[in-house]
Amino acid sequence: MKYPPSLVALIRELSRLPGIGPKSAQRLAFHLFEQPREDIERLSGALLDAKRDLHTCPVCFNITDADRCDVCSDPGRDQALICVVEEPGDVIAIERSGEYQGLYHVLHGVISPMNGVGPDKLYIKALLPRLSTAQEVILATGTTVEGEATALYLQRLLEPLGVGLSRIAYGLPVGGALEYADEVTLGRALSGRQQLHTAQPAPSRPAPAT
Amino acid sequence: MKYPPSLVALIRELSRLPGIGPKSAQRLAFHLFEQPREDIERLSGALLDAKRDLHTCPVCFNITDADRCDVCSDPGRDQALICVVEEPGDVIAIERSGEYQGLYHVLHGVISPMNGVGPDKLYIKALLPRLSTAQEVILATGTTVEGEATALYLQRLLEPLGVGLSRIAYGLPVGGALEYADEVTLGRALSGRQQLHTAQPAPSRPAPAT
Amino acid sequence: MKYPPSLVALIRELSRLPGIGPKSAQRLAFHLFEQPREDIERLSGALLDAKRDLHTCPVCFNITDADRCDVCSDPGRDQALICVVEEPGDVIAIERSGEYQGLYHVLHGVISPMNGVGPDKLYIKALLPRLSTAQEVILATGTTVEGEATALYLQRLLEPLGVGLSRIAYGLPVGGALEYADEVTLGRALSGRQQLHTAQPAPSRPAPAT
Amino acid sequence: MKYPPSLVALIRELSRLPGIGPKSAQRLAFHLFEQPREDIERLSGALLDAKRDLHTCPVCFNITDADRCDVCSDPGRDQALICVVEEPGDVIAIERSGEYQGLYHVLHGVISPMNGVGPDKLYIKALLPRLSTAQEVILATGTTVEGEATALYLQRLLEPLGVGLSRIAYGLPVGGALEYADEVTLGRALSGRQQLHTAQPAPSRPAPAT
Amino acid sequence: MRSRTANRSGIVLRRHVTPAGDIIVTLLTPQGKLKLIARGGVRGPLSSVLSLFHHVLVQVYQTPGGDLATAKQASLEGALTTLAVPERYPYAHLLSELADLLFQEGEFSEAAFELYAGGLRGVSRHADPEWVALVMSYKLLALAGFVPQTAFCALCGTPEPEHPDPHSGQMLCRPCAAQPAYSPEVLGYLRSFPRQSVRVLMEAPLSEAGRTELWRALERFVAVQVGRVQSWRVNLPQLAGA
Amino acid sequence: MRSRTANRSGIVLRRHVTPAGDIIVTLLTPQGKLKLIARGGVRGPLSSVLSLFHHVLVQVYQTPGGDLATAKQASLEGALTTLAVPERYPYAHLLSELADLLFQEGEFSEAAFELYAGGLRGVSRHADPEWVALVMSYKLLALAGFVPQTAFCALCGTPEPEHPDPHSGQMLCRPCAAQPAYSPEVLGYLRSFPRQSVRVLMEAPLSEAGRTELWRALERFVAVQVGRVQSWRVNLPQLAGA
Ligand SMILES: [Zn+2]
Ligand SMILES: [Zn+2]
Ligand SMILES: [Zn+2]
Ligand SMILES: [Zn+2]
Ligand SMILES: [Zn+2]
Ligand SMILES: [Zn+2]
Repeated sequence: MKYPPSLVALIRELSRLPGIGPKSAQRLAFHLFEQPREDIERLSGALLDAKRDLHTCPVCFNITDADRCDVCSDPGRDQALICVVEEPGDVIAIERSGEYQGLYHVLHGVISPMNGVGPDKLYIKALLPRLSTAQEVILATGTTVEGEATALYLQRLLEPLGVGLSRIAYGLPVGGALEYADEVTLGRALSGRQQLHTAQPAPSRPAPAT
Repeated sequence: MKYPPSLVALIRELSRLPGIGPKSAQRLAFHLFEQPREDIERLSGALLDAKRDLHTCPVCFNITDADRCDVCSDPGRDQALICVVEEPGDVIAIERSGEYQGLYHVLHGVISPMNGVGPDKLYIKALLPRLSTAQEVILATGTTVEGEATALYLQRLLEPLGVGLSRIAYGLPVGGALEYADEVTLGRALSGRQQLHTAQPAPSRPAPAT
Repeated sequence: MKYPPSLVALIRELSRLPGIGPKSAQRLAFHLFEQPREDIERLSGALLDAKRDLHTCPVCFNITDADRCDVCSDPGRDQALICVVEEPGDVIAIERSGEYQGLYHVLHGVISPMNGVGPDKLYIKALLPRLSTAQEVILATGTTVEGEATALYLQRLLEPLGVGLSRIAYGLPVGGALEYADEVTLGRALSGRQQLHTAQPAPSRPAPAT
Repeated sequence: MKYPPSLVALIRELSRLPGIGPKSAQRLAFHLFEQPREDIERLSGALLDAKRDLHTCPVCFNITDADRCDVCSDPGRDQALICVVEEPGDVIAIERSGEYQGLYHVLHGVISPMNGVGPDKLYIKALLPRLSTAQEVILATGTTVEGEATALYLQRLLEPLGVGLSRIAYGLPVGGALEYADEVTLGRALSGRQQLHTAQPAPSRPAPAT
Repeated sequence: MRSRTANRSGIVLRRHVTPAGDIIVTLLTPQGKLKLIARGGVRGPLSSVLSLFHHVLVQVYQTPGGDLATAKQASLEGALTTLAVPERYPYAHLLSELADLLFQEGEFSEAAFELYAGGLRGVSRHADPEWVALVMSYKLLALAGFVPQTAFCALCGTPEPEHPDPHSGQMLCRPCAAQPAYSPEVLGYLRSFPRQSVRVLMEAPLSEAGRTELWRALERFVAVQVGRVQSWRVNLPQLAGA
Repeated sequence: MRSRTANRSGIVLRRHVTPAGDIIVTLLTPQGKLKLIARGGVRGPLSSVLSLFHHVLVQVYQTPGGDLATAKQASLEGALTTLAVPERYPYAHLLSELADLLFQEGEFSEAAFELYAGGLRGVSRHADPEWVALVMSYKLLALAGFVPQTAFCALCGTPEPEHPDPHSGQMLCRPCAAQPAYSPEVLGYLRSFPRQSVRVLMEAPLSEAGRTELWRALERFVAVQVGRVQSWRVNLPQLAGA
């Protein structure tokens, strides 16, 4: 039996998506076959619209459909804080945590010589002019070897420029038991332990006027 | 931060796909954002093309882009054998096995009263006229309770019509060890054991005396 | 910190058990530490008792604590049926299925030259005298390549001796959907399909006309 | 078939062990059956020896076979630091990290009213006299709700006593990517971020003379 | 050992396979209803054990996030293999769907479990599975606290009504009614079933005509009082070969 | 998308099931040998795909810890179903064990993969599987750089030796030897096999007696030069029905 070409083409395109193997692609194609025409057209349109409308913010390289991204154009955000992350998805992850009110800078990758990615392939140069208004740069690349290497590179690069630098905390994830943590994480959770103060006084830095 | 509407729309459409949760949809959207325009257009086009071209074969209800499906229109297939399956995906699975040369009949579901699916919701009526030219109908619905109930229903329905009926074998999957098989499967693998016949003539060399 | 030697020894012994890694062994040791003395003594005693009491049945090589195993000494079992399995655990699996009333023969392994296991390492020779009273030998080794090769070897060996031979069924496990079965299994489930006979007389009520 | 009583007893005792289901217990029993007698006797002996020799250290409630545990009796450990953990296994986990040179205090549990565990069921009272020589108590209970509640209880209890208190760091485990972290952990990793200092000066506290 | 796992024994009321190959099942257990996911389960041995109507023992893992609980392992405690037979199959669906509708998660009820399990056993074995399904459906309703009012007219309150109310499934007096009165056997059944044992009810099966009246009353009453039952939409007696 | 997964295509050289139900397989791929674990695999569909001698496509996940790589998914690319037949089975083992011994992890060799795959295909299909196994074993040895010395006596260096050396599997001159000379057909084979194509070698099968000499020489040579091969310990021709 030969499969219809348009079915084969659809399965092939779907199986190019990350995390979708050939079997899932086939199941997906059959599922789409059963959906009403409007749903397929809406999905197809969403793909084209997104590709047409979205681009990176010229300031922070986050994804946006406007001149500047929503964070960069919000005067209520703390302009003195810049959080450097690897990917646009990290911005969303941090925003969802609700703990951060500053700005971002998206590198679009990590330094990885074996994949041919040096510092020049990342949006690092564009970070430098932004430092003039910043008091603290948070290095929030991942805690993988590559993320750590990228953070160390940035630390070396930015330290001489006199800006405050911090690194996202290593430690136990919430809900974790010590005996299930690996040794390296446990060691960093101990060495990075936080002093506890009685009845926290009012925070020294005024809360931003969101 | 508010996400760009076209990003939100894309994530929403992607997360409607089966097996793709909101986090995967978001990751997928960011991935698509990084791809060249042509790739997006090809995926979008494949979706529309498939929806436009594909429909069910009027004879066997398999998926096709022609008047009749590739199996139904192949005179080389054994016209006396009809294999009844639940879904179009099952046709592909059986074709991949390379063990079958007959025709198919796709029910597009199984009898499941609690989901409101009775025999009248399946393509059963259209199977009856096909029996005139068939010598054997293979009931190849799944071995779930629903698949078994559907097979039993078809058996009851087709037996008086004098056509040969068979049921796909229950047993141990290839590569299986007995101790990992569940009791029900093991019981059926034993009760359905196959007699071995000396198909090959007596071996030319005498069997070893161990 | 040095661990107490008896703790180290216990962890070492526990981690020798199959499927128990060093972390699990440690967790197990701490768990045992918290248990009352009687529980530990009961476990320790159960180990020694089992080692002292258990041996293989001289007839079928199943595990037993008696002269003959419980199956071999049960006159109610069908003496004309012998089911050949790889391991003692397979006997338990089959007994649990409740579908079998014959005798067993445990090979204690499969033929695997690359592991140095030829037919002479298995309890095959002792099977031959048992054939005089048997009408059917069921080859119920696993459906792995090794299990299949062992079954084929036994088939070649036993066929000239005129005993009935059968092989446990290959097929779909109960509860399976076709699209999740691998091709090889699906092919065998189709080629090994079972003819359906109207065992029950024609139903008293006419079949519905759907 | 009835299983030999000593086999049944062994399977029952094995299946009482945590993390070992009935199937694993059976497989374990068969495995033990195949082992030489000496191995079984060594395992059995290790169980009894461990139960006879091991008890909790009267100072820190760690497991030991001596009057005091190996940590408590080592003058090279930093006597001014006490790390409070839930279970003896946590001591081993921290020791393996190689990052800690102080003393321990093992609570043997966490506060969990729904399991009937109040502060009085834990070794908390015995911690108080130890504070006279301590400069810092590290609350290293887990980051689960129960572990956090226990840490907060201890904080409330110990703060008035004037001892320095710290909490093990929450954050990203080593090797983690931001997008896979949950929001709560990510929030704490950001709020607990560590200031980076140029070319770390010699540590203010003298390294212990291990 | 900190543990988030527990073993639960129950019958699979519902089973659904997601396109990703996860199995989602709803169990009725003596400790209440329980919804579980077996991730990737359709490709493994759980697929066989977690079949519809199987009595299973499941190792349940409660994920920290508070998401759907996960079935880690499962073993079969009992399978009623005859339930796939056309005469019995639709009634097993009906009882399971009713039980799913009537009992909520977190409601501990050994009686509900026993009644449902007994109903399935009866449907699988009894020579008259339709009658088992009728009796057990009414008994399940009663156990969940849904008993049709038979003492007074649903509209005006007149005592001892004898006519069906096609809207509510309750009963109407002659002046309020538009339909003829229930037959005496149906009237007797409706008035007595809450007080009578399953055994007594099983021993006095109704006629074909009486059952049709009872099914109709049950369908209306459940639709109005409890909720939509999909199994009704399938022509049960026709599927069962009646 | 950061990814630690890769797809690898190869043939299962070895397969071992741990008591915990994990499958450990060694694959020979064009990119070298690869050892993988499929956790809990024996209870799922991977058990069938990851069978001995199967040609499979595996999704490999490299765990951050640098532990054994994990097989996440696997699909069948080709199965040689006749390899379980007694006449062919032991030779498939022998070739697989030799390949496992001769090639190391991390050694990229498309030629090794093709030769081994061709050998398995030959053993599965050819009318004379024993001859296939002999030829392919010698070719695998040669490819891995192990060629028995035929030009000089292994002890004294005399040119053109014609006698077997029962210790090294190499060759001895008449004065050094304790055993009679190789037959001309065996001598011809041993002197020419490294230069000749598989096709040419296959077309000139040796006699029963010549094969026995060749097997013995191969066994000694491999034992001394490469390592212990378990398959020798099993009486191959007897198992194969010879
Ligand atoms: Zn921006
Ligand atoms: Zn067709
Ligand atoms: Zn016996
Ligand atoms: Zn101590
Ligand atoms: Zn009224
Ligand atoms: Zn010489």
